[in-house]
Amino acid sequence: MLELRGIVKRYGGVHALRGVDFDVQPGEVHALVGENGAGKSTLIKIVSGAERADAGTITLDGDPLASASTAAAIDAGIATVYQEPHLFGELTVAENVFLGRELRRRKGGPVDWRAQRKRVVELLDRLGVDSGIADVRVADLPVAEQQLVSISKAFAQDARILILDEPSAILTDREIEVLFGVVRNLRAGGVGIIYISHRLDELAQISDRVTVLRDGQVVAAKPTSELTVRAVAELMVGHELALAPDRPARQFAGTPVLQVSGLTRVDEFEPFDLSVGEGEVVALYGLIGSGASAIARALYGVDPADRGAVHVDGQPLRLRTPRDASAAGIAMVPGNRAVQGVFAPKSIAFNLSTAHLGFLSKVPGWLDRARERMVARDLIDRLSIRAKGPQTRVAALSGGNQQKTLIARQLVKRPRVLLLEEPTQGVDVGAKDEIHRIVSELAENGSAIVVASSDLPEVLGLADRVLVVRRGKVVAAFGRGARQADVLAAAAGEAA
Amino acid sequence: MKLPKRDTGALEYVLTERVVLLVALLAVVLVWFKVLEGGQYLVAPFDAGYLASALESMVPLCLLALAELLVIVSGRGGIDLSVGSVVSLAGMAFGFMVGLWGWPLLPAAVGAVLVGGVLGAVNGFLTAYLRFPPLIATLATYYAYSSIAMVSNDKAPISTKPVQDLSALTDGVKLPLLPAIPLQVFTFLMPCLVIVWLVLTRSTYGRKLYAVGTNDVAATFATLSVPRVRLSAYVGSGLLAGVAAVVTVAQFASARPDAGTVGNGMALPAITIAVLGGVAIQGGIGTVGGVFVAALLVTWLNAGLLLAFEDSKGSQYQLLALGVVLILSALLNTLTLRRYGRIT
Amino acid sequence: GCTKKTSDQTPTGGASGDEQITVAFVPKLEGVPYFQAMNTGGQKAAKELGLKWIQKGGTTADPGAQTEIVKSLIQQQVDVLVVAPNDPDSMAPVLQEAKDKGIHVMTSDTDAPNSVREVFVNQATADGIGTTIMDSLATAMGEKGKFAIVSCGQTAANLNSWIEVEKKVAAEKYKNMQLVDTVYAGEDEPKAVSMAKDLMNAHPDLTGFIGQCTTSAPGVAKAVREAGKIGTVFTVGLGTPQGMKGYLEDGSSSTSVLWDVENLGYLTAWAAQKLAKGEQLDESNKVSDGIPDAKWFADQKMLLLGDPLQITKDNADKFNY
Amino acid sequence: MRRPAARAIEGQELALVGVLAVLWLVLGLTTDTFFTAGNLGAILFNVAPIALIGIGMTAVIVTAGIDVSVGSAVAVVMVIVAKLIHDGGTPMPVAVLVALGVGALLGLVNGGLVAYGRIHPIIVTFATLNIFRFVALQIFDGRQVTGIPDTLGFFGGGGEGRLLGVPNAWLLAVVLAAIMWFYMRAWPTGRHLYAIGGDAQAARLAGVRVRRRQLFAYVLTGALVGLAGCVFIGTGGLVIQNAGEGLELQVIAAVVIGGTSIVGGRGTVLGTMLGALLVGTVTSAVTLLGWPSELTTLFVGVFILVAVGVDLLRARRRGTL
Ligand SMILES: Nc1ncnc2c1ncn2[C@@H]1O[C@H](COP(=O)(O)OP(=O)(O)OP(=O)(O)O)[C@@H](O)[C@H]1O
Ligand SMILES: Nc1ncnc2c1ncn2[C@@H]1O[C@H](COP(=O)(O)OP(=O)(O)OP(=O)(O)O)[C@@H](O)[C@H]1O
Ligand SMILES: [Mg+2]
Ligand SMILES: [Mg+2]
Repeated sequence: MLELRGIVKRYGGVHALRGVDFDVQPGEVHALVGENGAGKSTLIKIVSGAERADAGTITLDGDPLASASTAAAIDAGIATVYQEPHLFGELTVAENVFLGRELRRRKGGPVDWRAQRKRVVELLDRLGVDSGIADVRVADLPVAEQQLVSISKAFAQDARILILDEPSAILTDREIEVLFGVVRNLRAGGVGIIYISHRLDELAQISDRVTVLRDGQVVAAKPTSELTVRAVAELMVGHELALAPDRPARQFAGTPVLQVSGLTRVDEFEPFDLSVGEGEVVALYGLIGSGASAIARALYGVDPADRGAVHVDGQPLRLRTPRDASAAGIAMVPGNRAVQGVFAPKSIAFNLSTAHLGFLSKVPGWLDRARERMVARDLIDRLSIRAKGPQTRVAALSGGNQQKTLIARQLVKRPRVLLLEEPTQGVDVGAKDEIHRIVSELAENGSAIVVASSDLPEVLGLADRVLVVRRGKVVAAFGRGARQADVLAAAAGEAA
Repeated sequence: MKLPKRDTGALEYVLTERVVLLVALLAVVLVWFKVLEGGQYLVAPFDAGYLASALESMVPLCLLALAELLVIVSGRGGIDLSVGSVVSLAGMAFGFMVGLWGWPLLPAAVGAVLVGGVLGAVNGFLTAYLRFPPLIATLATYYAYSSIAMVSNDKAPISTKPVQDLSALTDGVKLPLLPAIPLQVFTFLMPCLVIVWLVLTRSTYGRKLYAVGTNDVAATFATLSVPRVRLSAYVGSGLLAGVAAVVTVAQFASARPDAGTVGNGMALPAITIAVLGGVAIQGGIGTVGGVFVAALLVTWLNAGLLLAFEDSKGSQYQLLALGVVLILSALLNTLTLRRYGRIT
Repeated sequence: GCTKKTSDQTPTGGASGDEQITVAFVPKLEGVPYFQAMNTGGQKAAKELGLKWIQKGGTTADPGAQTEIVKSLIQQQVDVLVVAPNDPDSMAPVLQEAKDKGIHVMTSDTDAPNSVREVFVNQATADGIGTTIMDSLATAMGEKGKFAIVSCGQTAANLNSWIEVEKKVAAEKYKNMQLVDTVYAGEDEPKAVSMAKDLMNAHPDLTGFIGQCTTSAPGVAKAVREAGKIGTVFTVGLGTPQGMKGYLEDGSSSTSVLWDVENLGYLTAWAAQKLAKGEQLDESNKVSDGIPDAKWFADQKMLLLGDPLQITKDNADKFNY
Repeated sequence: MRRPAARAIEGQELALVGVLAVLWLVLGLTTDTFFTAGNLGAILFNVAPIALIGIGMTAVIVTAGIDVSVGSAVAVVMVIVAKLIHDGGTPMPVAVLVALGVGALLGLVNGGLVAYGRIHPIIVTFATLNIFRFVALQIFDGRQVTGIPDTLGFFGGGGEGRLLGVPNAWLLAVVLAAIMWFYMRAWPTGRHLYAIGGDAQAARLAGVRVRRRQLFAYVLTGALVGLAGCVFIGTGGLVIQNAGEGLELQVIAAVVIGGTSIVGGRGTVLGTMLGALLVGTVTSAVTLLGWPSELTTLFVGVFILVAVGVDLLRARRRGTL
């Protein structure tokens, strides 16, 4: 029903799409996968009218979809959930869901608040979300719930074509299950669905067809049944993947590098104890809103704990700001890359050195620019960040390379303790492996590492120990080689 | 993964490097007036001597545009509407110290600049620590400072003998091969330009300022003290306004309580020059070079327009020219960003 | 600027020989009828006396703009530069610069006493203006009652000097009159109106206003008219005849005190020519039919136009500004 | 943290009502003239133009825009309309239409450049602040307009401009504010203004006609500037070159005191009306109490800080900024 032919799109010098053909049929889930920067989001933005293609045609039921406006696409029955939630903090959930397509008391009349509210409650119930939030300001909601609001917004449109750009990136497995249920219902109702995800294991569960993009071109388009996860991954990166070798758990003795006891933050997590040894990787695994990230943030002094003691190498710390943490050798790679991480319009060198200005100056207060460039060049090589050089702007990098830049920032000066929050969120498989390799290397060189993640395979592959966090409490601990099912069950609250 | 290609054509260079564009514009303006002069369309020669003496009116404006550079770069809607009032109030303080209390020049000048710094610190505290939107905080202090300046000497200017003698600070200096350039260009403007340039491009503080202005959440995660950096941008703005106050008092041989707010005031032209110089309102972007060339451009364009008309039309066309240049350069920004995705 | 500026005239510069003398006048700001009238007078003198009169002013009344304009005139090498300074002391340095370039410097309308000016053309003395205004107001109010002054720029030196005289005269001569407040509306007519209304509300027994400048004089009259207090509240001010005409007619303004502004322009041009030619001024000068007796005070280097005029509804139409 | 968002009256508005009540009470007790029809009428009339433009400015600021050109725009409207009714004897309905049309046209220039030229609103309007002033000066052509008849007396501060003692200008502002308040609260396109201010990109993706709404906000402001121009001309008199200077800051002050967030996405017209009243009360109180008029701006500055500071405190307690 929807057909794209020869779509070309350039951003300045970047050739995001170079002649892509793509189509969706009614009652089909068509998955779109590819490395970071392959052009997936760009493609769907062109369908949804958010961007205009430089060349190519889009037809819906054989008629050209002419104007590149989001309003026109919505009118044509195309609903989109974008990668980043696009919501209005000052407006309520109900208003957000209907914004742009308000229900009215009569044609040309005022907004029908009551009818809107009723529909929203239905929708939220269907998605398994507490429908009490209908009148809450969106700014007061946690990110995951915001993402769900954003999804209900698309569902509210009763669209013929539904586009989901990485809806699962910040959802928990349980939320994803509910989402898939709703998607399957829609498919049964004849809706055509475009589904973008980096979680390749999801594809078999939900999709009927898979199109793989690489460098803005289609490299494969096949029924899901003819593909394996491994085959898709290899198509994405363009070479065969070596399986990550499983390594044995390491043993730790002596004083721990990081020692946490009784750490508490009201309403977020309860007294929390942890000790991490030299070279150890400990994962805090939890579903969204569990408090795992909140613990990491507290250890970095961003949202400081109310009570509790933290020691690094036996020294007690007072963690009120990230500066306190940094002074004690604690570094953090935050979870929200765009907001908390990068200085997008600035160069890689700028991004790397900003956290280490004291370290990179010969005369106090004055920057040693030669050294800065040298360090940047070195890290670009070591982490194989794909960029022309230290002066390349971070905005011009793909998501994965931006994430590597963020990690590189913490390698300028080797941290004693490294906190990572969702280190591979929205990162493609190739970059993911590289990031895991870098983290392991850091551990081997003696840093203590804490990973807060809701990506179960990542947690199990990376960590020496996994602490499962639920409702602000550690509910279970696993060693290396734990079974996925056990960990997930603990996190979801079924076991224990 | 494909690397973004960058075709480094001349057009892209001119458009994305704001200083280059402005220098080109400046050349156009100078050549244009030269041609007009040759065709005898000007009432007086548009020569080096005239351009040099026009620098006198550039000095305070350029100083205040530098002040705006600092606060706009600091981000989160950074702007300082109060600089004109700070000029008035710090100028009155200078007038009191020199003209009524008989302080020697140097301590008085330092004192006035410090008064500016304190007034800037109030703005900075309001915006950085109490998190007032800068437009609001500085609108409020614009009102408050101008009122205090007015009350300070019961509305009267201070122009006692010592204040009148200050105008020696702004005499023209004759250098070999050059026309007489107002002294304050060397004694006040150049040092400030160099210091601000060094601080912004070579110091770690400059890095912090650009980082905070670009993304303050990320700056917090990168262990920067965001409020302190912002506060100091406003202090810097106040200090520069204090310098502008000293220059203004000296130039006019009189400390006037409405020096920086009379007419359209000094803040609006200063912001205009900063923006023309490529300082981006959203923060994190802007250079000293751009601001300096923009100040030159506006000054010489204005000076030329005054010679293009025998009567008062010249000062009216200055308004038009400023508005049109501002809109054109902003349109050019939009186009450049759309086409090349960046601008400096 | 699309017309040739220099080709059709003799080159300006150096006032030697029989060359036409160029006089440039920089008003406080351009476009207000007051300075427009000065321009008319200056142009008239230019035609009759054979000199060239340039009037060039800024769009706002600020010393910075004035300085830039003075510089462009210095660059133009005019023979005589006449300034009506917005701030007397602020102009001193740039006037010095003009003198250094061999240009004769004068002031007119407002003086810059600490500057190098060689002549100040004064429309009337502060004593003359202040006393006339106060006398007119006293006559209108029957020499008793409360009154208020609505002035303009808070720092305007000549307005403030007139206010001083008015206060002195009121205290000495009109014991039954009481000044309740002096407020400053800036050069803003609507604000003068609203401040005058506020004053009437604050002092219900107020019966008189002085509008101290050409925007507040019509402002206070308008306030009285709008408040419906014509006949109970009397206003006197420094308004231009045509601007005040309507108010003079309906009685919301009793008298406007001014001087013949065109004559002031004429006298300024005349004096400038004398100065450029190096001729001495007499103690009393017959300048034209309209200015039979302009007094020269050599000690103050001041040339006085004469006594202020009282403009009423009967003579307002004699002036077309 | 989970609390219903939609409330009929915002906290800021309640706070302002409280502040106004206290202020009025104190003024009523300390002066015997505050609660007189004349005084209240004068305050309402004085704030009417600010309130009128403030209605549009609220919409503009809610969309995360700003318009600093309104002072110059009002000058353009005023000189055109003043010349029409003075020279051409244009009747009131036509004059009002012209005022609305000219104002809207100027708003269209601003809105067009913001929405379609994608230039930051503060830059656009800084530029047009200069350009509109230039246009006004060209139309003035060196002469201020004097002797304007009272064609627009309906809008003015005189007896003709009052209904049961209340100025028509204020009534007009109240009616328009009520309409706009309801529109921004209940109409989809009115809600879109908030969405645009919250996140213009997201609004676009949701199918909101972002550019059309932005254009609307600026054109509306322009049209209201036209009405404000009619109020300023009012009973006639004169229109001078600096008309409207500094008006933009007064309007913005009223809007932010009224609780509109300068970064967009939040604010109401009701708050703006209260903010304008507060500014008007403070201004007239200074005169009423006989304090030096140069203190007025100090108080306005302090009120801005207090009003916005209270709002900030509440926002912080609510945990969002
Ligand atoms: N607004 C933009 N300006 C410049 N370049 C852009 C812009 N948006 C995307 N790009 C570039 O276009 C290419 C494709 O980006 P796109 O966002 O479509 O990738 P993606 O496949 O969605 O990646 P991810 O998995 O990280 O979301 C990348 O190189 C990206 O840097
Ligand atoms: N802005 C907020 N105000 C109040 N409580 C909040 C806020 N944001 C989150 N919370 C609550 O704090 C707790 C921890 O939230 P947080 O988002 O840190 O969970 P997390 O699982 O660590 O994060 P993530 O899902 O991003 O990995 C949750 O109960 C959540 O509802
Ligand atoms: Mg994407
Ligand atoms: Mg988490």
